[in-house]
Amino acid sequence: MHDLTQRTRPGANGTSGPNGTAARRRSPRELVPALAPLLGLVVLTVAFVVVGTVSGVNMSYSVQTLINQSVVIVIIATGAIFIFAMGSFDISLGASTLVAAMVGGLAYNATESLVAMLVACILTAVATSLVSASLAAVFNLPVFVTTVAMLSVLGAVAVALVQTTGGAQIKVDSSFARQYDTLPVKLSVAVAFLALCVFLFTYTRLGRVEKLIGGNPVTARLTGVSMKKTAIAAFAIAGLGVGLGAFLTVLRTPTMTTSSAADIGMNVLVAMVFGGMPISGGPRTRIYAALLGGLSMAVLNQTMTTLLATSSAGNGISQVVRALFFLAVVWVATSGHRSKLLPR
Amino acid sequence: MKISRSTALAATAALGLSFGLTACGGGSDSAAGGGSDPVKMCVLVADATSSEALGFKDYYTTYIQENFPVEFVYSEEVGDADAEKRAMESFIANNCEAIISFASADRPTQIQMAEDAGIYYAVATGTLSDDQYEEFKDYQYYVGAIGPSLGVEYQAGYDMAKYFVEQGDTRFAIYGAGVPYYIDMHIYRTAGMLAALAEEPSTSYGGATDFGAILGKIMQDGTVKVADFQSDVYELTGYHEVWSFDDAAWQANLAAVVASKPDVILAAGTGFAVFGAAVADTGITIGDIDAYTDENGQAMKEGLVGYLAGKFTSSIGPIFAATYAAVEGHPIRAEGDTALALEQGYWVATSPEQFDAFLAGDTIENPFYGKAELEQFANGDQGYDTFEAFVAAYTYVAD
Amino acid sequence: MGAGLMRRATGTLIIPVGAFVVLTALCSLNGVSLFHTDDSLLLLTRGVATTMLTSMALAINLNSGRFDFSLGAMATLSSVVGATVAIQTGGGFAVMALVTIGTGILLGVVSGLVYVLLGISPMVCSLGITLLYEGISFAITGGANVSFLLDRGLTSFAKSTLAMVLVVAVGLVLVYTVFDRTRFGFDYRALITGQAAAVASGTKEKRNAVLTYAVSGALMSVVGLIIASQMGYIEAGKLNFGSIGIMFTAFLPVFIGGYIGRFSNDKLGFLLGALTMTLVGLAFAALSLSSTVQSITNALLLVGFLMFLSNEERIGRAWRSVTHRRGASPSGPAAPTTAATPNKAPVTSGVNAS
Amino acid sequence: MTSESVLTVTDMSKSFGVVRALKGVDFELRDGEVHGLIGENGSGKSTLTSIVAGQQRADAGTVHFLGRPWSPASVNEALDGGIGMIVQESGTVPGISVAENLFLGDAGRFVRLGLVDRAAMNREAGRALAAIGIDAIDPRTPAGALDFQTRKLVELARVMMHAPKVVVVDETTTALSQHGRETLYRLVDEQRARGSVIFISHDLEEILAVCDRLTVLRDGEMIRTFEKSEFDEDAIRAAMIGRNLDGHYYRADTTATAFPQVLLRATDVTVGDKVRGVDLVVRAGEIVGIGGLSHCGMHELGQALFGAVRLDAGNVVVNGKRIVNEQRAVRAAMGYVSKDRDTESLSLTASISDNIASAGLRLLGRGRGGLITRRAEERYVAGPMRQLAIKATNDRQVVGTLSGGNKQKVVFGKWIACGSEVLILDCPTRGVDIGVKQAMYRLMVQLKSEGKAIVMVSEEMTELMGMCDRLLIMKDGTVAREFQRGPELTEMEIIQCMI
Repeated sequence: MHDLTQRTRPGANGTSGPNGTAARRRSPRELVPALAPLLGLVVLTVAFVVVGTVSGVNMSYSVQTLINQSVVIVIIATGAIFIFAMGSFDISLGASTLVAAMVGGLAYNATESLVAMLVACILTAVATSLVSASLAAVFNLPVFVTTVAMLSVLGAVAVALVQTTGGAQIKVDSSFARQYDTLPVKLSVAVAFLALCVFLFTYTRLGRVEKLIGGNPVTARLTGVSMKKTAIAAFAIAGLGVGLGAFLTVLRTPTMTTSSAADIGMNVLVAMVFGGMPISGGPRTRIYAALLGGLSMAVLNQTMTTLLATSSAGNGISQVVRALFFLAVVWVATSGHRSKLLPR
Repeated sequence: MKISRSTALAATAALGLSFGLTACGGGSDSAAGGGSDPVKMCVLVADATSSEALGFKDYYTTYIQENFPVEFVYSEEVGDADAEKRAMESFIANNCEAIISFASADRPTQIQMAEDAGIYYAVATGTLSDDQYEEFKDYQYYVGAIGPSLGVEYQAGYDMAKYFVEQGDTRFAIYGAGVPYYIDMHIYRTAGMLAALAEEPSTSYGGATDFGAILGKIMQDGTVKVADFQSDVYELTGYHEVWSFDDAAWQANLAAVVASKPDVILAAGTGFAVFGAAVADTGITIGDIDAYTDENGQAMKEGLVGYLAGKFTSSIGPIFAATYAAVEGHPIRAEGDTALALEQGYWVATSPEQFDAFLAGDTIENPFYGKAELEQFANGDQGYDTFEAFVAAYTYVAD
Repeated sequence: MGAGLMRRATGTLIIPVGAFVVLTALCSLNGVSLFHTDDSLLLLTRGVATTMLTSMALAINLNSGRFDFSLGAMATLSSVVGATVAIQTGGGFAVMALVTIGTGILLGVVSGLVYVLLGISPMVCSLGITLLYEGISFAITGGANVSFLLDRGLTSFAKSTLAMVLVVAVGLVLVYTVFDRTRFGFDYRALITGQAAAVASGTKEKRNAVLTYAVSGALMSVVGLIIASQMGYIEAGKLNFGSIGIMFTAFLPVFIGGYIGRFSNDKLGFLLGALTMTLVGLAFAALSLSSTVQSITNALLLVGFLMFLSNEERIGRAWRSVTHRRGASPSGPAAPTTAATPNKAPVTSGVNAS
Repeated sequence: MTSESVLTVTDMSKSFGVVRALKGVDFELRDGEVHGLIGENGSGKSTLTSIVAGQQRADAGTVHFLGRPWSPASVNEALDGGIGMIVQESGTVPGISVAENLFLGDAGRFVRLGLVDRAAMNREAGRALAAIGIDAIDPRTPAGALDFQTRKLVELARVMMHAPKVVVVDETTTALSQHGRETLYRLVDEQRARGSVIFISHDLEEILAVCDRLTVLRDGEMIRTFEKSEFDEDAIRAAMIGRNLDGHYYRADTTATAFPQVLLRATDVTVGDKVRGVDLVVRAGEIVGIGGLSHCGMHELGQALFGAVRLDAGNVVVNGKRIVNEQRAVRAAMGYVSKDRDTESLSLTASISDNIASAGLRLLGRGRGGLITRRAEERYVAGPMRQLAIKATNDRQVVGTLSGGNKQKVVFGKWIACGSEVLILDCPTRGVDIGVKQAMYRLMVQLKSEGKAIVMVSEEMTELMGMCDRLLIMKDGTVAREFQRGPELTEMEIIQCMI
């Protein structure tokens, strides 16, 4: 995160430092890893434009598609950074998105109110998130395993929710959904939430404390940081992200089945890492990682679809390329922080 | 391992370069294909792995692509409405000229997206509900749907159960396949099976004896409960459905179904794939609704499968013809310039001979719906009535 | 010594025996039998075999703080290669088994090399590897199932109780030998809790890690082999992390294994953990619980057991204060890394670290 | 015999990134001598010895051992060749047995038919332990179940069983009790007959007592080698820090002083059986020392005062607030410096700025609605960085790259910046060189004069005597005796009541 903020205001640094040396230029060795995710996105975007132009892709539609496909992931992943920054690992994000979206859908069907749907999505997601947080905090459980358990519970809840309708799906009136499934709505939700997250993470105590916990939980505790309060705040924000993501999901796909949103959970993870977020959290956490990574993934997916969809193994090959690109970006991004010992 | 800036940059550059090269390769490929540009048809699939789906894909990508100036682009397996939408978006961005859909999570959205984008759209299997049809029949780019309606699905399940009842079997197990995931066609087929058994006076499922009530109960429960089956004549020895293949409980339940020694396992889909390995050498017969494939034929020869209702591979020929005609500027429209809504049933085989006959009548090299049959609709020479008759002529249903 | 032995035996057996007793009681209350079919023994042994091997594959890397998402993808890809070769050469089960296991080892080595050479976080690495292997499986098969339902030669393996018992026995002995009795195993165990010290004394950490991944790949290939043989086909079309499900079934056995390992040997623990979970699965089937109820029950069991593990000291203290007041209670939560329970520490720390 | 050199280091250089740890160092070790290496943290002692002992490689320069060129690839290779090292931080692996630790990385020698013969290994381990006179340890015990000191002895055995020609002892004694030290000194003494010892220590007195010669390093350069006859504390100190230390190292005054206001009041503090019913009152401007043997409960008392462990009985009140956890403690303007600096007081991967600001984030946001700007943070951090003279390129430097002394300054800076009034310092000068030590002591005096209260837990008796107004000696979880500051206080008297 610092790497990025420093990069974007090189002029301001010289003057703001208290003792002249405080804001020296970074050496290329540090800079390249820090910028690897951004470079990745640039390279991918160039490839996307080249491939798209050569193959005669409808570019304006394609760009809209990019936003459509990445906005939910970006929102959820940005919120989730608050969890991952502390060194916690939440694997149940996809499942809670589904449950929140379903409750939102049911709420809309009961009230026919957009606001009720939004509120229902957010409340459900935040509540779900807080259940994980309190299980972890009160009973000292590792968050990862708690959320593994939550994953199955939420899956079961989704089935139960579908059953309440006595049918295969939870369905929201699609003409209503279409009315709000627009770029301005998506972008304003995304911008508002991202701005909130960047603000909280960069300019308030919460972000600092989270990085401290991620860096060394014992030190954080002995510096008077309340693990429980921080964890609950982090999960609440992540929940808010999931709620907003769920809200946009209902608008985008008003027909929800138990297998909806299935791949969101893992895609969120890949997006974050792709964007340069260290999975163990800590001081090197970057709040922009989700945005970079989410866009990179969407651009890559689009490009690969254009290139490979006609061959029968195309989807497999495109995933192989995605995997290789992912590993390459992560490799370059972490190249500055390697020790003699293998990382764990 | 030390990483200098130059290595890092070289790596990035190499990746970028490889992309550029692939891009060029891809570009020249499509430009060089054939004299005139082929029609780009995109296919949306919810199931990419079953033998039925593979047969369909084979028919399109080998036979049809050989004989018509078209190029098929397949989506990856789309599991839910969002994945469908993503695939649709990619198709539209990549200038598909028509979309043939095998995915049903959210058909209204698909139709709407295609209409907005000005791309022809057709439903290859299944049909729209009456309400949906009313809503979309006037859409300019909605070609229509040809396939089994839910009524046909119900009938398929019913006919299968009825067949075994008439054979004198009394001990049944049911494989509901996607019932817990509320896959409509599986629920209707399963309800059809139970409804057939419930025609015997002492038999009921959850107190219900008519199809509608049985369907309602399955919808309510999201599963089939063995304990709710009451009968003096028949026995429902077990029930199985899809949840997780890695699960010890799933395996145990599968084994329990086999061990309950039914005469027949009535499967709402992919019955042989799931039970095939388990029922070998047990004397249990599988009644399956699947596809005409070599493997199923082999299973029938070995007596593992006693009844097979299946779509034949080229049954998706007519919908292609209609879509292709539309792209070529000669849409086939029903009365009042409305979209097509035609039903297709299943071919049913109860003996290896029958099976072979069906299989032989519809091969990839020489399909039932071949070039000659389909071509007559491509240039707008034939009207709706001929086409309807053409689809309706498909009456291989067992007698 | 006698009392020590008793304590060890109790600690080792309390979970499987307890589970057996409770499940049997539950079943008989509902008028069903836990082993209610002729196939029960086969199911039990097969379930134990796959669960135990998966747990071991997960645990051997998790012990070193390396979480691996790619277990399922390795199982799928190795069995896809094995089955494809066997079908095309007509070589039968022997060829399938050999090629599958060989491929599994190779995949493990590749995973290990990618991790060691790139030097990135193992969990992140395994995300990439999962995508890679899934993609390759798909590319090989075009997304279709690899099916050999009617090939009795290939499907009979998983139908033989004896074969399953052998898999369990050989797997257990091999893993025990490799990790507890060989030079590799000694280095491996030193690296778990003393990475820096072991490396400083010349232990080849990278080689050790690659070999560990190779063993993990081998174990998962056997799991893939069993599942393929039992189903008669392999689902090769799973993309986008569709293959990670198998990992979740191994969580509870891994934790149970770690717990039992404190009283005897963690490898034995994985066996007993797998046994426990397979019994639970049989009971689910016998009681015909719906999948919803099953997943919730499994989740509760996992959370419950972890609550016990994480609060053992607190529970123990409370228990002692109830029974007899005088007891040298260990210090509270303030001493975070005294490593008084070395066998427990690595297992939980691995997941904590995640 | 004694003048023959066994090990010669010529013009050795080594860099870590931009830091030049060794700059053309020459060093000679003679047969039969115990050679002390002394210098501030970061002076290059450990770097030099770790290269000689195979832990890392030099960038330039040559080493000759017994007349032949010497460049071992690993610790084990060095050990086999005749040079063994006992390291500063714990070199044992907790998860495996004592025997396995003794043969760490060397299990291969017990392999029969591909399997490791565990029984033989245990037998051999038992022999090795007995050889250095410790037979109370079962080789099958997991090393993690042993206390720190016993683990050190295991390490000692691991080196000694190879009968090395040269033994390197790197600041090992700080971790050892009296008994452990005696074992070590005995072994060092015996080693003279077999070869030589390189003895690294911060403790000048110790080094003067143990060594035959000593070499001073500073900033990666060899400053001077002192023969036994030239041993002179002041000269050595001056060589170490490159200037003469001015007179008062500790506090100058010899009388106990304090303001009347009570800042901390602890009553009947009980933590399991580690701390049993301790009462303590600390006033403003008072330094209270707590000393004793390592397991007397003093560290736990320090944690208890800060709310870091749950009290089984009693309570701690600071500034009228009852301390039940760390958050309350920090809110009550308390600060805590742990004895395990790297693992408990710092976030090593974070920057200096992040670390120092971490305790004062509420202050930083005060008056701005919680908004923390980089500018405010820089201003906040600049104060302690200047005051403590933290050596770093800028406040963005990652703490893990700092020397031990600078790290400790960062920890102090964290608590000073947020205005802590009551400081609990657990071994605040552990692993810190003389220069930094002196800075810490001066800071403590300054804080005292500002009316802050300090509780200093320490294992170093001289430092407690030098700094404290009152000194509490703990034994078995209780306060054995309390001493007042005064010129008549002697170390003998205090040590008497510890044992």
